[in-house]
Amino acid sequence: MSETTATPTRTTTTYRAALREAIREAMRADERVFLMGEDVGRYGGSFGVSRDLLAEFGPERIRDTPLSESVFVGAGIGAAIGGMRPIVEVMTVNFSLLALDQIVNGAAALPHMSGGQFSIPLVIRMTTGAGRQLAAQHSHSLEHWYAHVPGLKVLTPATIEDARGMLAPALADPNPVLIFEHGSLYNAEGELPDPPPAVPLDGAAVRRAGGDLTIVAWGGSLPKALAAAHTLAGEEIDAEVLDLRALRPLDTTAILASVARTHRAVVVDEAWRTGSFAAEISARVAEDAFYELDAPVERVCSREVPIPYAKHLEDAALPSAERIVAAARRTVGRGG
Amino acid sequence: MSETTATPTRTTTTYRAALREAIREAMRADERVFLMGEDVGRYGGSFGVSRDLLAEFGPERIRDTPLSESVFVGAGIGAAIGGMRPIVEVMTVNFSLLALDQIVNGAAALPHMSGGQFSIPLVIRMTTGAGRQLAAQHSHSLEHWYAHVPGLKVLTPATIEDARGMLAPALADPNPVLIFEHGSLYNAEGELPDPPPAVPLDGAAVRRAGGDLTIVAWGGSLPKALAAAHTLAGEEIDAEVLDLRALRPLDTTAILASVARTHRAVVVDEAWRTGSFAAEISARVAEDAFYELDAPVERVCSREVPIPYAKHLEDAALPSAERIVAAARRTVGRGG
Amino acid sequence: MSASPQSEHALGLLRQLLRIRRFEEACVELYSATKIRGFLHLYIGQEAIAAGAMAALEPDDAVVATYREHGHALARGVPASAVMAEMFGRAEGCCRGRGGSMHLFDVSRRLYGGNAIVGGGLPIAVGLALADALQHRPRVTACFFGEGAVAEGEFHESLNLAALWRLPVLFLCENNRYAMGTALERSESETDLALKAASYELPAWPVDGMDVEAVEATVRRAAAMVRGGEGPVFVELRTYRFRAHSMYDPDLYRSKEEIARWRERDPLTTYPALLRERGWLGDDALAALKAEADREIADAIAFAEAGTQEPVADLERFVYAEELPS
Amino acid sequence: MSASPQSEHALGLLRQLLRIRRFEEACVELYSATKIRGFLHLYIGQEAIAAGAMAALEPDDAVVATYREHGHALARGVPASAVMAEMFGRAEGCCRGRGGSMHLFDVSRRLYGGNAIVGGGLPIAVGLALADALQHRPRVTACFFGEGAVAEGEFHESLNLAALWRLPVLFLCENNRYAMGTALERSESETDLALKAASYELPAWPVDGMDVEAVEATVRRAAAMVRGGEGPVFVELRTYRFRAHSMYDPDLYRSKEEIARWRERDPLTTYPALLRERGWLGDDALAALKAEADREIADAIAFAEAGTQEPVADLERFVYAEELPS
Ligand SMILES: Cc1ncc(C[n+]2csc(CCOP(=O)(O)OP(=O)(O)O)c2C)c(N)n1
Ligand SMILES: Cc1ncc(C[n+]2csc(CCOP(=O)(O)OP(=O)(O)O)c2C)c(N)n1
Ligand SMILES: [Mg+2]
Ligand SMILES: [Mg+2]
Repeated sequence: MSETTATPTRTTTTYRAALREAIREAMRADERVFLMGEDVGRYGGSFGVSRDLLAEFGPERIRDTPLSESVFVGAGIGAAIGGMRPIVEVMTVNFSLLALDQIVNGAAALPHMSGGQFSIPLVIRMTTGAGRQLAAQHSHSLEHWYAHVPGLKVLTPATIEDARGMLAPALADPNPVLIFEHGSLYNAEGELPDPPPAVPLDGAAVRRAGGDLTIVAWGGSLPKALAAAHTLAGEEIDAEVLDLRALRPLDTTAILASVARTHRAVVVDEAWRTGSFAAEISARVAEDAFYELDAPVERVCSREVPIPYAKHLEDAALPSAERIVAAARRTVGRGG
Repeated sequence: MSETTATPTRTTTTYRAALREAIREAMRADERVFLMGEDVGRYGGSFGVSRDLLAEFGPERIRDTPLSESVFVGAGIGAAIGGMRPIVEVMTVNFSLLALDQIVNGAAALPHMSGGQFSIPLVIRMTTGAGRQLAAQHSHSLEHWYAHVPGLKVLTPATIEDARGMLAPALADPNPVLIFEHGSLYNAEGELPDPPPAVPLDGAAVRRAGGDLTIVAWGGSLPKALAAAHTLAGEEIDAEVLDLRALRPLDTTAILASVARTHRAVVVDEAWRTGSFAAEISARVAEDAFYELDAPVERVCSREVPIPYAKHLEDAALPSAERIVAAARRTVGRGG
Repeated sequence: MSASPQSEHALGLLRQLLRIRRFEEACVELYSATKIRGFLHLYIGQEAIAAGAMAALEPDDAVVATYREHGHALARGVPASAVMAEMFGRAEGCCRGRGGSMHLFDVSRRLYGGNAIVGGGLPIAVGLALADALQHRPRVTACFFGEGAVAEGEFHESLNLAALWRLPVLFLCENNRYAMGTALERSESETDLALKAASYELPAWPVDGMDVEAVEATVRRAAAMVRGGEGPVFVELRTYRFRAHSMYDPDLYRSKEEIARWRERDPLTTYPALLRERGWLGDDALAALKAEADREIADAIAFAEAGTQEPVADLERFVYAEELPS
Repeated sequence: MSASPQSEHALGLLRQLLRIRRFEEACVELYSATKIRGFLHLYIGQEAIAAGAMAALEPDDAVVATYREHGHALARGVPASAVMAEMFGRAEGCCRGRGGSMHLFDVSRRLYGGNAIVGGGLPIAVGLALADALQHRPRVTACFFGEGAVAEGEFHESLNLAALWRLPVLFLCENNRYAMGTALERSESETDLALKAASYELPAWPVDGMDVEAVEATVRRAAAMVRGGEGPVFVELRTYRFRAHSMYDPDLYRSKEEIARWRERDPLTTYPALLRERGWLGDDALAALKAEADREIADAIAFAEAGTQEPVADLERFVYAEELPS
């Protein structure tokens, strides 16, 4: 927390610009930090995050790579071992499958396999999620696959403050950290104190306090959860909204503490329901707060279909505020 | 079910040989079936499943591939679209990460993206699991990642009968079907009726009936679950053991039916606990049998560590009959 | 104007160029009008490749393409109406609105997509060719991809396997010099792509991708070799995209002059000029062809506008096949 | 016998050959005795490569290897005791028993494993070299891999990126003609691997991997180029493994004659013979060197036998780093 006493200035910014400022700040502060990935330089980043950084830092530190997900992620691992602090951008989680071997068999496993002789201070950023009619090969939500893997850490900034603040602790972390940026958030606008506060990676955050049920969300689902809570408030259902912020390590304590107050939970996850991370949370709640729960946990996930292009079909496939509201009503016994 | 009236002959065989006979039978029956993968031919299969098949069917139909997981899996997809019935062997699930793009972005998505214009009658077989001191890069249990993906089907034969019988319906299925063979099962011995019965893919199977709790398992965990049930029987705890047989589609009905009888459940999964498939099952039970459950569901999973080489560490990392027994005791209120 | 089989054929090629260009121009407007959404990758500048290549392929050859494949679908014979309806997300679209611009399939014409994973189509093409080889069918699988894909591991694995097994794949690499904002020189240590491909021990030639007749002749020759059982062939088609990578691209990575230089070689101006020179095309005929293309695309738009929506109840249809394939 | 720097150096190479061979032979017995478990891949036949190459590298160069890396670890200077203890799964092993035979690491000697994903080490080597390039350190990253890896996409992506960015990677491809049971001819459409590698626009030469001095000289020359900032170099080391792929391999895919032919070139017989011819080695000296190797390995086994187990309570240690790296 910052110690300024005067009211801090506030600037209006976007999620995208906040991510960019975080990279800029990190690169100014530490010579070892560099950014590498497809089209991060001359193009300005496929989603515009790194625009203008090439001009400031030059092509040695803002490195455009060929289309070779496996080697540029693997090179990030090697460079981290070699003393650098790489930020690797993979355009989207869909393409990260091409680099999954390097991440799972490499980054996550090597330090342990070596008996702790070295660590891999690597940050990998990528876009995740659907909602922009990009169809089946560009709409996956697979951050929970990474959250399954011991040795990795997984962050899911949902707010502008977290977009601005999570990179610094991620870079300071000696372990491989993955940051998932939901594609629907880049244009989100908001205010940020100037200078921006430090953002500790200290677990989940209650984004709205409430006593009737807990809505657990992260990343691109947070705005939907908040919208649902707003609607529910109109029906005198007082929802608490918990933003996980990180999927690994998972802040079980915060989840259980909230459910201990509300006794009901709805988990929102844009992944397909079967094998979703929502299942993990639902299971933990039911296992560890068994005697606290007054109703079954509800999961609001994507329908089990490769996300279709047509808007009405895509909308029907994804979690929505309406579906969250309906699930919340069911947990408090007001369902249809 | 076969209609023989005379007592059928029974032959002693192994899980490995049963898999081999199934391939042999399928290849004899249908010219379109062929087997492709690394070292399936001259070497005889890295785990010996395809030994001797090259001699019978020749190199056109038992195709040794280069070390190129992505293209030979993708070629299986293309060949299936082109009218063949490929069986693709990926040596282990660890290496399948190199082909995951083809499976997830390709096999699972293309038919739907096309609006149902074609299907992909492809079978992919691979080894999964730990327990043989092969260390972190050869010991993953990732079948649940595939079970997460709409468009795929996932089979986990745990018995010799299923090893022998699941391939035929998998090949007859118009969709991509993945078959996970747990490495610890290949040498398992047992008897098989001659001729072997047809094995319908009709859901989970109760491998041991019991009234006090349900142990849900699949693949390599089934023997551990049965061993645990045996121990529990000595303590007058009567466990039902449910073998899922398939993770996708998941036979929720059978799970819920069993839990409705026993009111308690332990789920065994060799994957790491966080984000395991056990979480999915635990969540479904707690969500859909909320008022049936008398105790929290217990999960027995791998510890969250890249599987170490040393035997005592590997043993400690994996689910064991002892850990299942302890979990079962807890669910029936006899825990420590 | 004397009609001959040659001139008829040439006019057919020109017709394809015109209708693809018209289609793509319409897409720009329709994107601004938010009728088309998602990612949209235009083929403007590269039309000679799809037009020339498809003219050289047989109906039972297979085609695998990328997300920049409107031109391929049209030249392959998919009705413009079905393509446009697809981009409108309509049930009448060639994929019932589930695929969109990047995923155009038409199995009746053996067009197997429309793959939006760079390099992702190559392994599938290898497999289609393997099926033909195993079934002794003298067919070609034509696999289109951009030069950006050459850096991907899937390219390498696919060329090696196709060459090793002598499979009937025709690799058609559309080298438009950029992968998004990344110039070939910043993507490949060896920028002579035909030379690169030849290192897999397969025949590989470059051809001027702005010259529709050269494309057709080259692809015809290559396809004949492939069909004849000589194994895979690689053709590098040298071309340029006149527009940005997609509708999101600010196009900051190349100079106006470079674009202008390539525009001088626009097949939509050079090819009509050539046909005029040969005496095969006059003003009226050209105007008539353009009007025909305008009409076709206008009709396609009207068709798409009038289209219906897949019922939401059918959302999960086609995730699994409903019956056994034959 | 006249000692000279040359003869001393040669005897040093021979010493490495002997101790690696002895180590591997001991492993066979220890595997049968179930002291070593998991997969075990022997280096017997290929010793001249690790011995020669490591002699040509500097202490602060980095080494990346595969699951067939006992020889590399030993020649790099990892004590045989630490390697053997690792294979026994002991806390005293170089990876505390967590890695085993396939995953030998020793960061103090810049040995970064021991990777059991075929091709998986190459991208990491590229990254280590990138770190050196960015920090202007004149160091080499030597990346060993088998010829089987050449077919993998990761090979392609790595060679291209290293060549494109002119990174200081020394690619050392141990071509022992088989990847498990798959002969090179059934794996690569281009079997001349140096030629293949040259298509990435980097210097690439083959060398006789059974000749320890040729290996050393070639690697020295290549490393000098790499260190001098000329970008990556590829060396194909032609060799043969005398034993089966692993302890599970029935070795059915090659003929006894072929194995016998290669055994005639066993560096463990040819090199002592050469040194004799030069007058640098006599019977007694050879016997002494062998006895030294026997003793070292016997001591290593005793060390491993006497080793302890990592406490089970520490199972989850090292999954995450305990402190910030410097
Ligand atoms: C595996 C993968 N990585 C990244 C992308 C994002 N992407 C889409 S198109 C493109 C450029 C491809 O360039 P090229 O292959 O030359 O084809 P062109 O767009 O020029 O037709 C990129 C990087 C992708 N779709 N797939
Ligand atoms: C990606 C991957 N695929 C398959 C395997 C299984 N496998 C282990 S070693 C090996 C052969 C490798 O041959 P080569 O690269 O020539 O090395 P060699 O064993 O001859 O030293 C195979 C197929 C693996 N470890 N990794
Ligand atoms: Mg391009
Ligand atoms: Mg080899």
